[in-house]
Amino acid sequence: MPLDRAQQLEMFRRMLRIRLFEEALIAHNPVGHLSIGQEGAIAGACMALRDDDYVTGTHRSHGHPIGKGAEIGPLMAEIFGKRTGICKGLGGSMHLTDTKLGLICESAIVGGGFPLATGAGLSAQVRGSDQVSLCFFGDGAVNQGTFSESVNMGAVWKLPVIYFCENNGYAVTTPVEKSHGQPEIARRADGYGIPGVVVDGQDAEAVHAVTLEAVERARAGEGPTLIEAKTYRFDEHSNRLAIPIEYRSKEEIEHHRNERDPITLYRAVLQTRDLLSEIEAIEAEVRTTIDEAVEFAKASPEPEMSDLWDSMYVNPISAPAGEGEL
Amino acid sequence: MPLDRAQQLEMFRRMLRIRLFEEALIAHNPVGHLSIGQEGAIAGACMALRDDDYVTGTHRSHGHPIGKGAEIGPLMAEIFGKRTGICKGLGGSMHLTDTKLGLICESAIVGGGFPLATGAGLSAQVRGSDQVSLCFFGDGAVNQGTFSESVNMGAVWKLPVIYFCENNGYAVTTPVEKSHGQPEIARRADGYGIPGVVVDGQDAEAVHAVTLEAVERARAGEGPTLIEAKTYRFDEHSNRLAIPIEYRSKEEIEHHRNERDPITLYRAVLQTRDLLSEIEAIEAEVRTTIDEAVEFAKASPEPEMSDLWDSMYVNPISAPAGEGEL
Amino acid sequence: MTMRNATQKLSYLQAIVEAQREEMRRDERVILMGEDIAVYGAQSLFDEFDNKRLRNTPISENSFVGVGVGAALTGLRPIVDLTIASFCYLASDQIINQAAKLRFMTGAQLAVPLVVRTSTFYNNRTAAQHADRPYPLFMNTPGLKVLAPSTASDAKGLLKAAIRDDDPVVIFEDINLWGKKEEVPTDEDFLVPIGKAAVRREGGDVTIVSIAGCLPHALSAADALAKDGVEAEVIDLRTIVPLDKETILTSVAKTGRLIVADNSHKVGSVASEIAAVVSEEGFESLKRPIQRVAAPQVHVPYNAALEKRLFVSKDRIIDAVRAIT
Amino acid sequence: MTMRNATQKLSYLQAIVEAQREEMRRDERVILMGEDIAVYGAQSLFDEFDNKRLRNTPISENSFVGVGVGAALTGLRPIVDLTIASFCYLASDQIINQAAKLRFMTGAQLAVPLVVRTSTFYNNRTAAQHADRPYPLFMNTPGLKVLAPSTASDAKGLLKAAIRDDDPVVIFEDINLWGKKEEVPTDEDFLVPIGKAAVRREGGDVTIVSIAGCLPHALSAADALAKDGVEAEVIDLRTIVPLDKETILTSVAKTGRLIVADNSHKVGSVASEIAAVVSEEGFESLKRPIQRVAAPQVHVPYNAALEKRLFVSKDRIIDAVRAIT
Ligand SMILES: Cc1ncc(C[n+]2csc(CCOP(=O)(O)OP(=O)(O)O)c2C)c(N)n1
Ligand SMILES: Cc1ncc(C[n+]2csc(CCOP(=O)(O)OP(=O)(O)O)c2C)c(N)n1
Ligand SMILES: [Mg+2]
Ligand SMILES: [Mg+2]
Repeated sequence: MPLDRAQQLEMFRRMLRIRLFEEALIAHNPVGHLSIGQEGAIAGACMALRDDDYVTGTHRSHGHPIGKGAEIGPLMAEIFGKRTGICKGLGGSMHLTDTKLGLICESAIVGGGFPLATGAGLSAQVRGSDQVSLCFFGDGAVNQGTFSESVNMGAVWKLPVIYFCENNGYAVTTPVEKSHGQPEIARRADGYGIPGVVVDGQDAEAVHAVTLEAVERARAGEGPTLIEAKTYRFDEHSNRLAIPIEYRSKEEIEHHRNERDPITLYRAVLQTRDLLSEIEAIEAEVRTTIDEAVEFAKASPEPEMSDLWDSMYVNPISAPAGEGEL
Repeated sequence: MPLDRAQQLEMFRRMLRIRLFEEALIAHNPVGHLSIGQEGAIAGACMALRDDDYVTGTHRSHGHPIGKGAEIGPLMAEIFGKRTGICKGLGGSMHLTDTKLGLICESAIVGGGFPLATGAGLSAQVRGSDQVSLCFFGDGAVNQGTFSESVNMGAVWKLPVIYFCENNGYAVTTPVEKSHGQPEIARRADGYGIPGVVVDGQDAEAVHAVTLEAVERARAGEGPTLIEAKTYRFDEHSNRLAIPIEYRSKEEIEHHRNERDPITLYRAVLQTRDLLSEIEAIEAEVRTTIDEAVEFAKASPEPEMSDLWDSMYVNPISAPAGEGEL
Repeated sequence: MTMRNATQKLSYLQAIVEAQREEMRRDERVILMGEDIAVYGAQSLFDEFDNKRLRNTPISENSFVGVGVGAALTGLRPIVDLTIASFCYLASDQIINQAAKLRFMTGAQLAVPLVVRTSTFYNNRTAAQHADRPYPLFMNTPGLKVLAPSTASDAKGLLKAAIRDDDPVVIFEDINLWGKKEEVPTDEDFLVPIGKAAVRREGGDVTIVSIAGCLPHALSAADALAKDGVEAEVIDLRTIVPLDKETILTSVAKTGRLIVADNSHKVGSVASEIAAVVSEEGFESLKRPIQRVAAPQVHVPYNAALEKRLFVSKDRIIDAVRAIT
Repeated sequence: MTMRNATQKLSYLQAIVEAQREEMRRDERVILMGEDIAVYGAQSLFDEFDNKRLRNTPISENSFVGVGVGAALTGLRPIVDLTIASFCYLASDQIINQAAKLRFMTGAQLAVPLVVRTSTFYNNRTAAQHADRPYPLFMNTPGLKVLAPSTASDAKGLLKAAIRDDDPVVIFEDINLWGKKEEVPTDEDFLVPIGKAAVRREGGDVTIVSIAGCLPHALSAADALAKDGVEAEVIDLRTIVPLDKETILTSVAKTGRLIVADNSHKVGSVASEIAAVVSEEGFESLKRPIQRVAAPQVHVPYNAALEKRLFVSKDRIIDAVRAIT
């Protein structure tokens, strides 16, 4: 089922929210691994999901909750380390998890999300729900043992899981060709007997279409799909990490920024569909949303020592005398 | 290069040594995971190696050193837990490692050998030696993350490693079809861009031929090969573990024992080559070797507490006062 | 309906199976996952529950524990059997980095009602790669609860409590106790509280804190010592995290002497932690040096006679007591 | 040719790079493996050594550590960089089940001359999955040596000693010390002995044993205390396994009071082990309770202000000393 106009605009909105969220961070709080350049892959995948479907993500976490439709204020406040943050300021930039929208974990341990997403799929299957679980991961994460182990388990048990690779070509400074014996990630799917699909990650609608197909397979009980979305990260791996070597050329980066920006590309598509005024309204709206989120974050209080103790256990074990006060 | 007559007889000798070694254990010291039924795969693979090539193995360890040509007495003494054992009675049934023949580890941690064999291959490459490294593993071990991680590293770096699967169809009670999303193990090779080959593991010469080809590729710097030898374990997973369920049929077991015994099959082949009298001489010789090994093992002394301390570090840290005496 | 005080003679291993059976009956969110689970005691569960809730897993420890975590986050209450304790190292990433941390990292948006079971296989001729007793492995990580039952009743009651607990729990079962039988309560709501040690024998002269399979040795040492007029108080630790400091400190306040019996290697053991707590918080009552009776810093050999000498025995406990009384 | 006593001003991180450079020059069996090693300080090594000996690995921690073990078994002397200490859990299987056990299990047929480097990334706003200080993780496993240098000279000399050692060594580097500069010996054979603690300041009133990044705090606490007439002896542990009991016990024999400063979580910490040793072997000289100054049992939060409060500080050490003097 292709996207209707409202959904197309919603997808554009989410892409733009990711972009402006990240740009606000660069301006106000230079922390984290940014998703600029990868918005089409993220929003395209998320638009194929229901609100109650599960998502796991990575250290590059900001895009995933935004793509899934989460409220922006608590995400921004989290990155500012505030108590009103979605994780009370305890999780921070690598862990923006909004469980109201089925986001159960952004794992900063590369490869950590594979088992968790697979387990969410198992849970849906055992409970007889028709939820699916979508696992975002990077090209580098494919080399963690958990990829192979978890995809295989998903396949054996025909779990409703979509393994979705944001292949941006690099893991920190390491290109796919230098770390993968065989660089086509989708091709690994065959080893587990599941379909592997490649899609242009800068084409949000194409991503949406292949993800939707995978979601339908999963809901129908036919098991997992491995999707490889070819995308690109416009900025440095993390804006906190000094990278002392040139591992990709300026030309390559400029090419992607100029020719392969998923937002520019999708904006042009929507324009050909006569949606310019709607787009412009969204652009104004998103700018406001982000500005308000920054204000909200700045004005919010810091978490307290007791929040740490209270967040440890469901039935809190009380702080030993003195330690609560550190 | 096909095997000459002397090599054919040597291969038969090693197969028979494995068989009679295991049978002696059943008679004298019922401990361990036996390789009966898998002798063709093991000896066929090992005959393609030089003495200075490396081998890693598994909990089902007895066959590998015998296949590589190790002296029998110290192996037997090891299983009897004696100080004259190849590992001084400290390693035991799951760890028969004879380093004189390049055996560097039999890992009772399933999947533990993949990185070690890959590291031995890396070592050969860095040192500019033309040694290769052969990694024995079971069908069940393929599902450990280390398989995927290590095979990929071997592939990226074009290391001289042969990943050799003794696919006996089961991991304890779990059949391959119930634990592998895609049951053809050799097919996983494609995910790492290396060749995957299937061979009849009950046909020792066929195993030797495919292994030799892989060894030649490896020595030529062309990287790893994944070999899947289809074989069968005639006995229970371990003769110490009570198996409360019937997970494979008596008919299946009988079929393999009667029709697919690698020793019977190879004996018949060699007979057609007019080697009956040589075979009979080997049979007598191997029986004597095993009997003598049992005598040697029985007559050998037990290890001592100081052996434990002395085997910990290259520069032994001395036992704290009192503890050496426990 | 079972009677409140009814009991049934069960071995430690049977008690573990019964705990799982009762909790699986009671709560359909409870599932059991692991390798060849029928081989490790659960075969009778297959008569009652199907493959949906009893999952034989591929050999993928880190991932199937993580699958348990993912399922726990999303509405199930998984029991994951890591069978042999040295396999814990393969899954320590998912246990420490995910199970223990996820609730905290999400600002308490999530709970992880997961149980990880694992057995210590020492004194079983399995050699160094299978014989670990890594009780301290998860002790340094906040967010987990860690148990080590020593009797059939506790094995049942603690496992049931763990399954009902909303936080992740790791439970070490001791195969040296598998065969020990006793009368075990049949009440479906029989739970042993997490975090409470048990005083198994009272005495005023010395405190012996015992972990897991050390208990029988501690009790027979105490009996032997009593013949010589030394009355030992034997505390069965039962829960490693959170530590029941109160029971230990109360006893040491009375006896002034502490022995800790622990089959882990001595360095960095649970015994070390207990010694540290008492040397901090119970120092004023201590009359003599603390004694840890534990395995020395050598690996477990295959040779059975040598293996046995590494572990805690009645005689080693008696010697330790003698040294400070 | 370098002079015997020549020095060079280096930061802790530079000293680590120099140690590797010198040992790679000296011994062609030494190789360095890890993820994006240029990013973690080694970029200048690429000017001198090629891709054969400098290996950027795929993201496969358990396997690339195991590849290091396999290479160590067969003639190389690999240095494996596990970058951030919470990745140790992913590789603990190969470190514990293989590196630490292989020599023993083969009856000493083999040696494992492997160095595993890893950094503790606390106080860096990386939150719970990146900020662990798991010093005790490998302490319970015999067969390993475990180091934690606190100065640039020790970072160099201990790493060089580790590379030359024939047994597997794990070394925890502390990013809070990366920038600290000092004069470091340039002698290519400058080694700091494994297993020896350093007395950084002498004093007769209280012993402060400090681990890794706690040292600057311990020294400034000692300075502040001295103004009040309390003379602290500050011991920099440097080696976690094997523990230098002698230096610690000798100091406690003099002072009768012990503080251990450790940025791990308190429960099951290296501080616990030291407290246990002293409560066993140094009990008679102890005048007051031992005090562990460590991180409490909560995870590391992202919020920087709260994060900082978890760790050892000058003030927390002073408070602990005041409590027992
Ligand atoms: C287990 C683990 N190993 C290493 C790292 C360090 N690290 C953080 S991000 C990253 C690269 C990940 O690459 P990829 O999966 O392609 O994701 P991307 O950053 O490109 O989005 C690495 C190595 C980590 N966080 N976790
Ligand atoms: C890490 C680990 N997990 C589980 C086990 C328990 N175990 C021992 S052998 C075995 C099955 C291995 O199957 P396979 O690899 O096919 O080898 P086979 O026994 O058939 O030779 C299992 C699960 C183990 N030893 N190590
Ligand atoms: Mg990437
Ligand atoms: Mg098998």
